[in-house]
Amino acid sequence: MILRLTQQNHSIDVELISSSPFIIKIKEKEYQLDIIKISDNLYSLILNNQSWFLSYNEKDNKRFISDSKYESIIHIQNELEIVLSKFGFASTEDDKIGEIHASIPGLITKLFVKAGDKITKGHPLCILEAMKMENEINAPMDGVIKLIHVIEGNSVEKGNIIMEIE
Amino acid sequence: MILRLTQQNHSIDVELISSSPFIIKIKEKEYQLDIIKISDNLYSLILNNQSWFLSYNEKDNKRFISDSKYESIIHIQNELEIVLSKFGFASTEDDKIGEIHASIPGLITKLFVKAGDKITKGHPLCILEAMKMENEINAPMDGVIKLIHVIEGNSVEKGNIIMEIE
Amino acid sequence: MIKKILIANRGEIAVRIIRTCKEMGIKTVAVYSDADRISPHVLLADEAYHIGKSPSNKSYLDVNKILSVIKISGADAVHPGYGFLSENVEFAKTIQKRGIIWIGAPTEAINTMGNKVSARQVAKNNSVSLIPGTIEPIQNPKDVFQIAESIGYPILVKAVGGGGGKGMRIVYSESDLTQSIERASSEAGKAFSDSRVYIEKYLEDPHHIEIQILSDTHGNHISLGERECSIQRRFQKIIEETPSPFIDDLLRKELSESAIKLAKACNYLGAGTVEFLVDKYKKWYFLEMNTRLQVEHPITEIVNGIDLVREQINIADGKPISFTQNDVIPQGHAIECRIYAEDGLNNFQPSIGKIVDYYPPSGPGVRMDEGFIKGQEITPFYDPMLAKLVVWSNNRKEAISKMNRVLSEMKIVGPITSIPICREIINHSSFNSGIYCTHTLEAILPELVENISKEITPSVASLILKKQYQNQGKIISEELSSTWLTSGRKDGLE
Amino acid sequence: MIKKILIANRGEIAVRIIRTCKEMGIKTVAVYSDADRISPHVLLADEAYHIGKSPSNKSYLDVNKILSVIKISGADAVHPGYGFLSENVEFAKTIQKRGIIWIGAPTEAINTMGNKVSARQVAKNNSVSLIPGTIEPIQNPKDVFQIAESIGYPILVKAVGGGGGKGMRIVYSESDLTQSIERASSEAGKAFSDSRVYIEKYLEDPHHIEIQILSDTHGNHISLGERECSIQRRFQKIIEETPSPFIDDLLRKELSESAIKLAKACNYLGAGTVEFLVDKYKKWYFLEMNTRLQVEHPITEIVNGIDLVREQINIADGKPISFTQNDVIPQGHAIECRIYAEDGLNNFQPSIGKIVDYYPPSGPGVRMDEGFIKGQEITPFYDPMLAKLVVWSNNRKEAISKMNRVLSEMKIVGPITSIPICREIINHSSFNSGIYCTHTLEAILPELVENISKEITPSVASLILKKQYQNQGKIISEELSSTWLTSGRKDGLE
Repeated sequence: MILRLTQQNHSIDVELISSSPFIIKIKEKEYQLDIIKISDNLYSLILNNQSWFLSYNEKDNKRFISDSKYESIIHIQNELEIVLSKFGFASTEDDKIGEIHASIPGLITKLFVKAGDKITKGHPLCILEAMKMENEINAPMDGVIKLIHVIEGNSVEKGNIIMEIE
Repeated sequence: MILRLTQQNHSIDVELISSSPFIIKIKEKEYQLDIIKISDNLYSLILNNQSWFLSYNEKDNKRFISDSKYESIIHIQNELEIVLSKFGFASTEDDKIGEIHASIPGLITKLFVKAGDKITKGHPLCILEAMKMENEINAPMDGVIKLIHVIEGNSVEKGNIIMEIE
Repeated sequence: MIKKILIANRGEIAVRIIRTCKEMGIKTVAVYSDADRISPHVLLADEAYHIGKSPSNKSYLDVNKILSVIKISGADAVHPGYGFLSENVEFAKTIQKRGIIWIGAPTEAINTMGNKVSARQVAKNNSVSLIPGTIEPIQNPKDVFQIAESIGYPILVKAVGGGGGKGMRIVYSESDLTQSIERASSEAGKAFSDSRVYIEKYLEDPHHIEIQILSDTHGNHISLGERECSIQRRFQKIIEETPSPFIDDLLRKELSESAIKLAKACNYLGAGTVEFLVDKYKKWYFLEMNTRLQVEHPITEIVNGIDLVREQINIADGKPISFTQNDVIPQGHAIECRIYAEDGLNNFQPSIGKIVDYYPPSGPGVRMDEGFIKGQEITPFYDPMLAKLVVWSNNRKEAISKMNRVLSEMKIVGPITSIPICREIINHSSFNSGIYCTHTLEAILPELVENISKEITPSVASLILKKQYQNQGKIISEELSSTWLTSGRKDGLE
Repeated sequence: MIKKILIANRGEIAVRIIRTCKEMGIKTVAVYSDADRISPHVLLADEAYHIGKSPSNKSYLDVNKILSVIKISGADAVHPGYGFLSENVEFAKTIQKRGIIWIGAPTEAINTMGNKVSARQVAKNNSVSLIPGTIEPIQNPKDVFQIAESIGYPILVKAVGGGGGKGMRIVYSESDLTQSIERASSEAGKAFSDSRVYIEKYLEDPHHIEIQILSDTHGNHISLGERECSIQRRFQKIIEETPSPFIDDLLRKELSESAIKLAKACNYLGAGTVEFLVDKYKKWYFLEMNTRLQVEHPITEIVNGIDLVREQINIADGKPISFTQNDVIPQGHAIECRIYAEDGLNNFQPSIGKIVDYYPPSGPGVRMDEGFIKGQEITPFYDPMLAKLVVWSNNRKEAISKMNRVLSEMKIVGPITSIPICREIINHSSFNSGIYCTHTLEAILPELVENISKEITPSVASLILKKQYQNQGKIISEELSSTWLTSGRKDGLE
């Protein structure tokens, strides 16, 4: 089993050599780790007598792992995806360019654009109100508003598509 | 469903009237409770707007429930056991009189008696060593040592029978 | 004598008030919305009453429901905490008419100081310096163009009834003025039921410094020293400390004296906070007065060894403050990090979800004021603050080291939290040197985000690999095997 | 400069030391047995080395294994905590010969004061009063009959190398003397590798009062005031407080001066504790000196605003104590409850098992020093102390109320703990009035046990009924339904 782990612009490939004892390989180097689950999402790892107390969380298709120094936010590609990316195919998990999604459940309190409007990057599109704050959503790109999926007063779930730009 | 709950010398019978909403009856009085599980062993109960934050634990056939005022240690009898006790039959869960059990895992470091010894209540029987302390176990009653199940140096699990007195 | 207090609030501040009540032998009544059935304030109070649906205007802001709980529960006093009804004059008047004690500021003081325009008038009358700007709310956005021009851009648009960054906008040029006023006005209307806004000068490298005061019915007005609150994102405080590394004894004295002057001028009672902006030249201006308990009050409590909620309750009960101005000799250094359910790497976007695991901070010099419990769902209905983490140490250097230690130990799994970004701020040279202002966080944020995740360590990689392997149905035993049981039995227990 | 410390200990004290090291920027090395793979000291240290099986003589007392970890890890100092190797002179000498810094007392001082017989000799030479008894260890049990007779029964049999109630027996009559000496001697042999015991007078209503001292290489010897440790079960402390409600300023001064006299006499260095017994007539006697950090040190830290471990490390590094005797002005009142895995209702029998749930104590004035984590198995191999809960408040009355509040909030589910019994002690009139001695707990214990569980409330009954109903396979949804989601959607998010 091989996975490609990406954090910001940094990627590594990691291979499972053995599951018991737990041995992995990164950049031709093997590591044997002692991994113990403590409770629901807390883990203790010991690697060459270095102790790591980690919390693990999966959220929005990312893995959040905290140790005492860093917070790592990791995106995973499996073997198939690694092969596909070699041939220039993008990961299927990425959002389609031009789709504006709700980043948090909330209420659309204001729309600044209508279908057909020509906009430039940074142009305000709508107000998404959540946790008592008015969040202005701005255009991520230049383009034309293709379709608006909501009207003012609609509530949206996280991830719902609000509008499309092309 | 009726249970008899006993704590020290105090007993009550409690009857389940409905499971949803959760209604119980104690001494002809009905109570409707809002019971919510918070995590593994923590519960929130609201009864007539009184709020109870309880921890629940089963250990050694007893139920330990803590609220902000009391620690309750409850022994349960079910319907069959209630009926039996009416006819004078003791609960089957009680220890047999005269059996000396290990109250904690440990090591028998010393025996003060041998089979056939006549003893009086309070007479030292053996030393059970655990958590770095030597715990002297004394006779709970007058009697004669019938059988000893261990020799010096034996380790015992919690609940193991150490010896019998008659 | 107050015997039973209804806490008209939720989250960490409700818990914090309940705790002091318990220590004073006072019964507590919690109110809760649908979303808050297992919130700690419900668990820890003696009584708990459901008051409606999750949106706060259907529960925590619903005055009639809270009035009826006061009646049913027999509470003889109300503590409003901060936010929600804490500065609602009508509510305060209504309960007081019914003979219920209001553990808050006098309604006249809330009216005068809660409204920024009249507050500025009081400051002016008492020769406390003010930031240049409109003292009256804006009637017509067109009228302000000339004033804005005379003050000079950038300017700030601020809500008359506001606080906490809501209804606030920076305007960098004339072309944005109209739209910013409209936006701020609309936000203010929703947040404070008062859509009026005003404008003022935006200062150079300003520090947000506030003075905690206490006033009682015996004519005592005491200053408890300052709090440095300049680490802010989106106008919301994230880290506070006392003493401020920026101000000196002279300035401290001036600010304290001004704060007490204002408290006297408005016949203040209870706990209040006078906020100032101090520019890089140590020129200072009155900003506003918060006529209630403040989020960041614990750092003042710790350095002074007092309990502000206890003082509030005693003052409301007609008792004098339990100490004098001469007793106020702050000791050591305290820092507070607000633990928000927010993604500091992603422009502080709120994050929701269940608290699935929690390793609490503890040890010497640590105070945690939590508003959550493991198992609880964090919802989008309320303020995203989960907890306040406060440390105390003998001096600033040690306090920073301690905060760093605690942030690195504690874990909250579920929503994304501000723990990592707090850790980065605490370790950044600006914070370490003590040279920072209200613009600092925004300026260093890209650097902090960059710092947060630099490498993928073998430990992180292996944990992900293991979890993925298991997700494919390949089970590896994760739990600790009870080796001690076997080895223990083998070797005896000696 | 110390750069990396090996902590030759486990549990809460190892965690407590690691925390200060982190705050000082010093790397930490943990050692662990089979049973302690996920103990917090392993989780929080930078490095962790497995040193053997669970029984402590196969791990934490195994000098050779610890020496090899010192070598492999490159640690330049060792902190032994309390217990285990903390008073092991051979170990201390060995590491110092290898150039490793020993963060503990000088070996000569351990030899002199750790041995009760020579300690009593030092006290005698310095005119510090002693409890009547044998100053030499008992060679032959028969020899002591006459001494015991002359002192008068009851007498105490105590271990020469002992502490913490191990190897200690009260003897009420001549007929029990021989057997008690044998038992104490055997226990002492196992606990301290020194089976010698001695006898002394058993005092009337005695108080166990101890003085915390600090001594550095610059000739400074400082007293940090007293701790009242008279609430004990089976000779083990369970609740401590400072200041003592029993002693007055004059006595406090006398005890402090005597403690410093003894520290000087044995050329002491580092943190140490001089224990005294004070009888009901306020007549006091030197009991023993503990040449190490003491379990109950946090209450001294809190009232003085200092970190004793930091001072220990700095002293070992050759630095002076960071304050002077004149700076020592204790503030307010601190109480510590030791949270043991013991059944207070059942003669303090140890209880083992997994920590299945945990609601931590928190809020203002609370310090928790935990040695466990949720999910961890509590084993029979080590001391049953899980954590130390410490509160601070302005005065004794408020501190008691606070301890009461915190004990009623926190929950540890799994092993049976001393939380309920601590709550009962704190609320008992003897503790409340401050009139108690080392015999008090034993005397009031039946009453406390009686008080603990008086009634079966409907809430307790219903929870049991529900769990039983579920055990029969009838499932009732226990989790909170996400009503906020549906109601929230319906009503909008305003």
